[in-house]
Amino acid sequence: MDTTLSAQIVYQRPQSLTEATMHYCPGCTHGIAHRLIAEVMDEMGIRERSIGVAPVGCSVFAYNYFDCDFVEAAHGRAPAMATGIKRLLPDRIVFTYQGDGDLASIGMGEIVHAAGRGENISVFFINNAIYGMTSGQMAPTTLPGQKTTSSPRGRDVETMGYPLRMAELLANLDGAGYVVRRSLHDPKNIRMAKKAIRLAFETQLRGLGFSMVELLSTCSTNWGLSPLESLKWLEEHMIPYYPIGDFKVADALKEIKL
Amino acid sequence: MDTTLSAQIVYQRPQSLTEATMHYCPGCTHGIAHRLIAEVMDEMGIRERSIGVAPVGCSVFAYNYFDCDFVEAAHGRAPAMATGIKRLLPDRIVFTYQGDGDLASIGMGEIVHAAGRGENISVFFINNAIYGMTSGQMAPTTLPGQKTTSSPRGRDVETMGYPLRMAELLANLDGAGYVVRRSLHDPKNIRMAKKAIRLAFETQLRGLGFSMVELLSTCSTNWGLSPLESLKWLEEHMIPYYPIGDFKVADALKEIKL
Amino acid sequence: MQTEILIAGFGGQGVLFAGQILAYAAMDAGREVTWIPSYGPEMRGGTANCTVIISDEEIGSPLVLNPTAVIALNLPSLEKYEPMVKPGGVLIVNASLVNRGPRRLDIDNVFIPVNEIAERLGNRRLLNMVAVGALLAKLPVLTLDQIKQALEDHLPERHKKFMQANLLALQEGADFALQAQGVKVE
Amino acid sequence: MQTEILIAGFGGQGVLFAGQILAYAAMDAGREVTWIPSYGPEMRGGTANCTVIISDEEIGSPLVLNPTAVIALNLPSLEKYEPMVKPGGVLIVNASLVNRGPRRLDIDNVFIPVNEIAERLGNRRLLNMVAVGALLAKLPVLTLDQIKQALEDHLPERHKKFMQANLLALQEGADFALQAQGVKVE
Amino acid sequence: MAKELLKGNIAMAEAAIRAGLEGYFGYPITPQTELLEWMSERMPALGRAFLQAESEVAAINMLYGAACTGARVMTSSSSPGISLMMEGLSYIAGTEVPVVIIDVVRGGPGLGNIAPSQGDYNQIVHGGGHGDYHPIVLAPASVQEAIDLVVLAFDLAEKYRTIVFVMADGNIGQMMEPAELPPMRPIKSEYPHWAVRGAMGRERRILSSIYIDPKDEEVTNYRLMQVWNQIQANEVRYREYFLEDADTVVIGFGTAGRIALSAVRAARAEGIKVGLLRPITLSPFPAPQIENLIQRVKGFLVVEMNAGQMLDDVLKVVKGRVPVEFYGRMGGMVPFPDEILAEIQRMSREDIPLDGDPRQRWMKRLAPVIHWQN
Amino acid sequence: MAKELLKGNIAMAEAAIRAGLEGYFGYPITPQTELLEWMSERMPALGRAFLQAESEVAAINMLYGAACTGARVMTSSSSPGISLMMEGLSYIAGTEVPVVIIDVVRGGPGLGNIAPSQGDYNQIVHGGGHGDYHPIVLAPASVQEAIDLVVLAFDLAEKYRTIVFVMADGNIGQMMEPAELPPMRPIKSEYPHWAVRGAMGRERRILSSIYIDPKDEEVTNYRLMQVWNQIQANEVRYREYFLEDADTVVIGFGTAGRIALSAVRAARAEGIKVGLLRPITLSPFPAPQIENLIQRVKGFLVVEMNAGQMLDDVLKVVKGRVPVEFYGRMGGMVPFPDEILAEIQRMSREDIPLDGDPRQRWMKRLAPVIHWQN
Amino acid sequence: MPAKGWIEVNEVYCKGCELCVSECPQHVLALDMGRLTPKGYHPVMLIGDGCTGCGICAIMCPEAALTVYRETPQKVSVAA
Amino acid sequence: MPAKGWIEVNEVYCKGCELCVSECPQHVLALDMGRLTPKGYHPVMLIGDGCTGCGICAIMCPEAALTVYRETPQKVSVAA
Ligand SMILES: Cc1ncc(C[n+]2csc(CCOP(=O)(O)OP(=O)(O)O)c2C)c(N)n1
Ligand SMILES: Cc1ncc(C[n+]2csc(CCOP(=O)(O)OP(=O)(O)O)c2C)c(N)n1
Ligand code: SF4
Ligand code: SF4
Ligand code: SF4
Ligand code: SF4
Ligand code: SF4
Ligand code: SF4
Ligand SMILES: [Mg+2]
Ligand SMILES: [Mg+2]
Repeated sequence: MDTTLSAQIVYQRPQSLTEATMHYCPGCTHGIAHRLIAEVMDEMGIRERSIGVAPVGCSVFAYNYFDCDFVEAAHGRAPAMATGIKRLLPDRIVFTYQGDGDLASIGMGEIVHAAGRGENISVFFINNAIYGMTSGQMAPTTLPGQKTTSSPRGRDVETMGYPLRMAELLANLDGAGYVVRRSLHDPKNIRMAKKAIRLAFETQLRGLGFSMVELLSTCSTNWGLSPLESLKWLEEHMIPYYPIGDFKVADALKEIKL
Repeated sequence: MDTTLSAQIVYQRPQSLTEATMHYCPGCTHGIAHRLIAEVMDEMGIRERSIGVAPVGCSVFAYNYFDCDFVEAAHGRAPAMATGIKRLLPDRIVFTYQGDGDLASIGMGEIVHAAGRGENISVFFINNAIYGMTSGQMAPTTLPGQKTTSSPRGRDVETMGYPLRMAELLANLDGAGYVVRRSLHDPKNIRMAKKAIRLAFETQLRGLGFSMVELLSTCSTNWGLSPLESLKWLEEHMIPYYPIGDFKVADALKEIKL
Repeated sequence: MQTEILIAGFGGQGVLFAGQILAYAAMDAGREVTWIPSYGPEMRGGTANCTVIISDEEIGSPLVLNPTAVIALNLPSLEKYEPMVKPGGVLIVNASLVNRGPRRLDIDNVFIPVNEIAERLGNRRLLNMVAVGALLAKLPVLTLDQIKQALEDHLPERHKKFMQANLLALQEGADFALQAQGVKVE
Repeated sequence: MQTEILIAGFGGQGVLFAGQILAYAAMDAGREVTWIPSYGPEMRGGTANCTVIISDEEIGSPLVLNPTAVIALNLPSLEKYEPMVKPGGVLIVNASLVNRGPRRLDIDNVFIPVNEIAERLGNRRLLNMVAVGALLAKLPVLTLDQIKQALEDHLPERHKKFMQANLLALQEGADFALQAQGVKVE
Repeated sequence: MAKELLKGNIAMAEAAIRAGLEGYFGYPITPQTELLEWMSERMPALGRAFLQAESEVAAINMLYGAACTGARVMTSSSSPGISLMMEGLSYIAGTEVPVVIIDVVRGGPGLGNIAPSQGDYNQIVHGGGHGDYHPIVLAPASVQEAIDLVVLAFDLAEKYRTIVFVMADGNIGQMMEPAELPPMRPIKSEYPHWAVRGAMGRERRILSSIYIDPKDEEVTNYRLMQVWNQIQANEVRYREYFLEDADTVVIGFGTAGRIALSAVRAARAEGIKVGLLRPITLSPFPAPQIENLIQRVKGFLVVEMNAGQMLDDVLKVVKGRVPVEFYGRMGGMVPFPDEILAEIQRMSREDIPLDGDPRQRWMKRLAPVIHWQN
Repeated sequence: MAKELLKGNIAMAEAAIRAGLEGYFGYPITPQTELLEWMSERMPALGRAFLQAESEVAAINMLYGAACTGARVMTSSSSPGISLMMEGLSYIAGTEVPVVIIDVVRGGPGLGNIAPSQGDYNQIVHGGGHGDYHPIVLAPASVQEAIDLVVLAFDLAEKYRTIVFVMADGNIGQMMEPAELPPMRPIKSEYPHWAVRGAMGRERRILSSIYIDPKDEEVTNYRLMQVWNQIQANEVRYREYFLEDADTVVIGFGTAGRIALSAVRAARAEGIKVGLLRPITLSPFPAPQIENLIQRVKGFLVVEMNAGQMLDDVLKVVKGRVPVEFYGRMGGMVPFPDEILAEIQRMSREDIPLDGDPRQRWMKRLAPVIHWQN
Repeated sequence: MPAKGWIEVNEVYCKGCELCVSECPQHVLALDMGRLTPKGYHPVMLIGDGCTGCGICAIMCPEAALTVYRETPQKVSVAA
Repeated sequence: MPAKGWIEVNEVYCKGCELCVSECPQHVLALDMGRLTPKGYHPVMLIGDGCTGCGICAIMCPEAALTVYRETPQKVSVAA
């Protein structure tokens, strides 16, 4: 026996991503979220039986980037559309990918009811505290005082309301099987996010009800920061308001070791 | 000095009710809720500056029964309509009166956002675990196993979802100033309900944000019980699932003694 | 030949079911038939009525302005529909809830205290069948036997125990109507 | 007389602002003017273009098939709009991002490395003004002075500090265009 | 199968089930609620998907998702609920997936009332969602026809990948009539080539209404128009009564049409040469049939339970060549045969002008009927 | 006031503010978002109500509530957002409260794209919500006109207690042009007799769209029709170009109308006697003006950025008396003047048939333009 | 001596639901089976002495159909 | 001996966002200012030795533009 050196691939582009270049701005962490979902789909071997539901928001073209069947929902209605699919095809893996305007503003009714029904779907919720696609208006998750194009003097909670913590809100509902918040601002958190995505899919596979991973994400373009500054801003401003954590984990999930 | 006996009125029909007979079924506790709100309006002397928003549901004609200005909303949208009014007339007392189908099903988006915004309105939420007006379909608050005309074998939580506890859900939101649950099934609870209604209006008067009183209520017609049996059913079945309690009370309210 | 029957009263008086039983009987008798409710504007505490049309050819309008016969189970219904009855038609009135006499000379009026009769038979809910019995005595578009058969075939299972009482009610209604003297017009 | 100018490039190259400055200058000069962006289908990572029409009478269509002049700040824009330029018109091309020569004989082609010139002036963002300078040298619909005035009046406050640099960029662009030899058509 | 006495709403529900319905999503609203209630009983029992959605907005989007799987799916509602579906409808049209929708129309606008009406004609036939698209709209006039049209609706929806509406009014939904249900068809076993069901052993598929490049959207619009042309050429349906020798023709659909039938019969009994054209497809509209009649009739009477929404479509065909009169009741009012008979009699007596606006003339005649005080 | 270079969306927002707007409720959507953004800056600064609603459904219902107070209120959106407002619109119509809505139309159906379009014509002019009602619809063709029409919209809305739409397309919203804003009007100090503002020292008031007795709903419908008659009689607005001696008349509104103007000028330069009728009110439609032209023109060319939605209204007026041609681009495509010029030239050369369907003829001509492959 | 009270039933409103009946601590209420209100209901009535004027019936009444009276001792200053 | 590794940058994807650059524990990444990708970005590149193939850059990359390799000692059974 002898020892030689041989090249081993430590990381490569996941199979579940298509070859398309994404249209996101440089450094936009939507891309990281996509990558992680695709990696998990690869690892679980579920690409061929997954059906994604794209939102209206910057990730409106998500369907171009995942190599699985996809549909494109109306703004905010992805959970309803996913419900329709899942009810007809209960053994497929159905997931939505939604922004904070989509999920927490216009789509509030649909997401709360999907969670309340314990709909067996997985939701990936990209919270970037702003409306990316329409150029930076206030989202329900915009932080107090944060300036946006529709809160030009900063979000005034007295007139514009308080930021909504969706993970906490939905975790309250009996139908929720797995509801957590993660962040995409550094390698450690990204690794945790990936595990959460995995667990969300596992929740669905096991029929344990509604699963959601809220992912804190950047929008350098509309925050007016560089991609690197954006990661910092996320860490310093968003995490205090939106703590990373597990808000609901069905008992049957607790034994899963990843 | 001598002592004589003289007749004193212990109770009389509140001024803030009109002379119209209500269209509710005999024994329907919608009537009690109306009465209590009217009594509080009398006591606080706010009838002339109150504006009510009626829902779509059995209480659709609420506007006929209160002697104050009223508008009639689309199904579920009373909080939005109330918001529009309150924003234009911030010094008026604006309240909605909504059923569980109206508030917790179709109107979920509007109520969560009104609460999240801390909209300075008062919401009276009549939870009778059923759609009264349309003859007894399942509501989001229908109990597990409860038979309705759209859950003829009883509500199966696996496919039809879990009942929603709206007071608990909304109390979570930073914009909520006063969120409680009361019941209308006996004199003691009715007295407590009245106090809560008072506090809801006080919350609004003081600009402390969104207030909601969830009132457990009967629907003998669609429950298929007599009015008296209905009170019992409410007590025995609804209260265990929907506990009476204060879920959010702004600090500034705590000192108010009624 | 087309016969139109309008039945009206308070919700809870069994107005709709009375009409349905006529419709079932007519269908079983091989006639064309439509039953249509006024699914009342006020679902609570309101009035209810339905129209049954029995015909030998394809039925056009399921509603008519001047029905052949009217059953009025309360005063508002009487006030509203009495003037509508087709001349020569039949008017059955619930005398238990109406404290006045008939107003039309050109129709066959039966004022019958259906509440009392039903309560005498032991169940206030039978009042609709009493009225139907009275109607058919005056308007022989269907036989009592056809109605009885329809009841047997279509009475909901949980009400089958009232079968006998229903038949009795029909008969009482018919008997009353046949014995009733021409009521004096006010 | 109507002059149509189309400016196209990547988002971030200052395409829209370049057009606006032309529009402001035209308005201040008392001309009729419209500025219209293609508010791109893809708001992220996409291309941007705008059309400015300067005219002496009420302007009809704010879009034209064959503009008098085109500024193409990248290769896709060149490929797309080069064939559109009205015969006898002007084509300004960002040679920094285009590695080919002109293809049309019937128009006035200026291939100018606006990125390099702007970077030389110390700020890549000036590239649009370099291009505008080049354009006006070839298409004297407005004077450089009018543009300068418009910049002074309409440059956002926070950008006023770049005023001088902008003027320089305009001038450099114009100078380059005037000195440029007829470029050889491929 | 023997005839049963069936309520319209329930008959339509059961017809859909027997046509192989795989999924139903809806929200209660009078006067169509029994339809949903029937589904809630039957669909789960058959192991098929039933869901009471949280709203009509959710229902139409669930339907949209379900339709993307290629399954036979349906929703139902009534006027205000249908209004809430407009965005979803436009998406479904833009994605070219087949759905069936039953609208049991009630009085409006607004909350209005729950009485029967035909006030949704425009919103379904001409307007509604944004953008250019044309649903097929079927209008039954009896319980039996409602059954038959619901079955047809699914076949048409799938054939043309389009939205098919069954537009009934409150009367059709609430009425009981003897009718025969179709036999139970098996659930489909093969799904169309575009269906999104998971990319098992094949290329992935995308269903979307996005055509971000207007050029592509234009081609899509053109394709929709082409399909619509085919539908117009192939799918017009209507019923004729007494048309052979009629010199006056009543045009009315649904309940208004069948009420008109009573009036026409009564008029015929008086010797008036009147017939009835009852459009069954409101969209595509039986324009060719009306065109043919123009050659040989003296005039048309359009009868509706609205302020003359179909009237405009009739006028567009007639082009002023023969007189057209209108009679409508609005806001949940249903005309009695006597009223229409009176109109027919009047037309047989009077000379109806070719020009002028039939709607204005009708408003004058209606004013005393409704005790209008200005 | 001097002219400024103004973007359409911002100009419309500021015009509304200066017209005395007291409350704005809206939700972002391209291509109208700048309008909302402008409001978010200006309204709070002026102490007036601005709220970014959670959705268009919420926005229209907030607007509904706000309108009930008798205040000047407005929302704005673009096609899919407008579709979501249909239920609310019908309620507002049924309650007879005045509102102004700006629709900056984009390509559809469905999510489509954000390019300029006129595909909402039907949904706003003819369809949309349930029940019978007619909003006023104004279609600006320039930034200045957009400003003027927004101001007018409020006055009309209040005069007739009706919905007034300003239907712009993406171009109008996004374009910058020199324009003059009106002076700032003061906020109104008196509120109408029906306004719900608290029953201080007076009888209570109720605002509702419910008329549970169809008889009452019918009277309400009749009243709405009466008001609509007045609007039709008084409020038609349009612009004419070169009509004096024109034998061919182009009809187009908004951006399509102004593009047509370029084509008409070019054709005039070639000596072709062509003119332009640009409807400014799409509803009420300038039918009398078209009627007048029929006497003296050889034919019409209808130009739209849709598949011929206004075309149907033109055909209804023309009644086959003179030939009508159609040229439309769909799904966000905008015609160039050259295309319309070619149509005008063709019409001046060829004999256009009186019968047949202009839409079918157009589809044939369009097929090669869009590289249609069947 | 317990307080003495009585009630008045407004028969326009009473629907005979019996909510008041069941909660009256003195058991002095019952439906009047011999009468029908204009809406067709049997109205409630006092069936005996012992009403204390406690008002509980009114608290239960969904129709605000009841007025409750109580005799109260009042100090009357006898005029000089 | 630290593991030896290297990366490959797919320039079709790389947008020069520098997220990888900032997180590389070995500081061996930088943008190549001399080159532009077809989309007009400066792509990232290895600027020195020391890459361990740890893969952190790939974890950060929003474009999945990176492939990471590591040289690993492998037992090779020498053929008899
Ligand atoms: C009905 C409707 N309303 C509004 C829009 C416009 N719109 C598109 S995306 C968007 C918000 C997107 O924000 P978010 O969901 O946070 O996603 P992000 O772009 O930030 O990832 C809005 C308002 C629309 N397309 N449809
Ligand atoms: C958009 C719309 N959808 C549905 C309806 C029908 N509808 C009227 S009331 C109601 C439910 C009422 O239930 P709830 O709110 O619980 O009030 P309750 O009658 O029980 O007091 C429904 C579904 C409607 N009017 N509008
Ligand atoms: S706008 Fe913001 S959210 Fe959208 S792609 Fe750019 S950075 Fe990402
Ligand atoms: S149906 Fe139920 S909720 Fe409605 S009035 Fe009757 S008892 Fe009350
Ligand atoms: S006041 Fe008290 S004691 Fe008297 S009847 Fe009412 S509940 Fe009974
Ligand atoms: S509670 Fe009121 S309505 Fe009911 S019986 Fe007593 S008095 Fe009558
Ligand atoms: S693999 Fe590790 S060491 Fe190598 S470049 Fe990437 S982050 Fe740096
Ligand atoms: S993170 Fe990815 S896209 Fe960004 S610079 Fe590195 S390789 Fe390029
Ligand atoms: Mg966002
Ligand atoms: Mg309820």
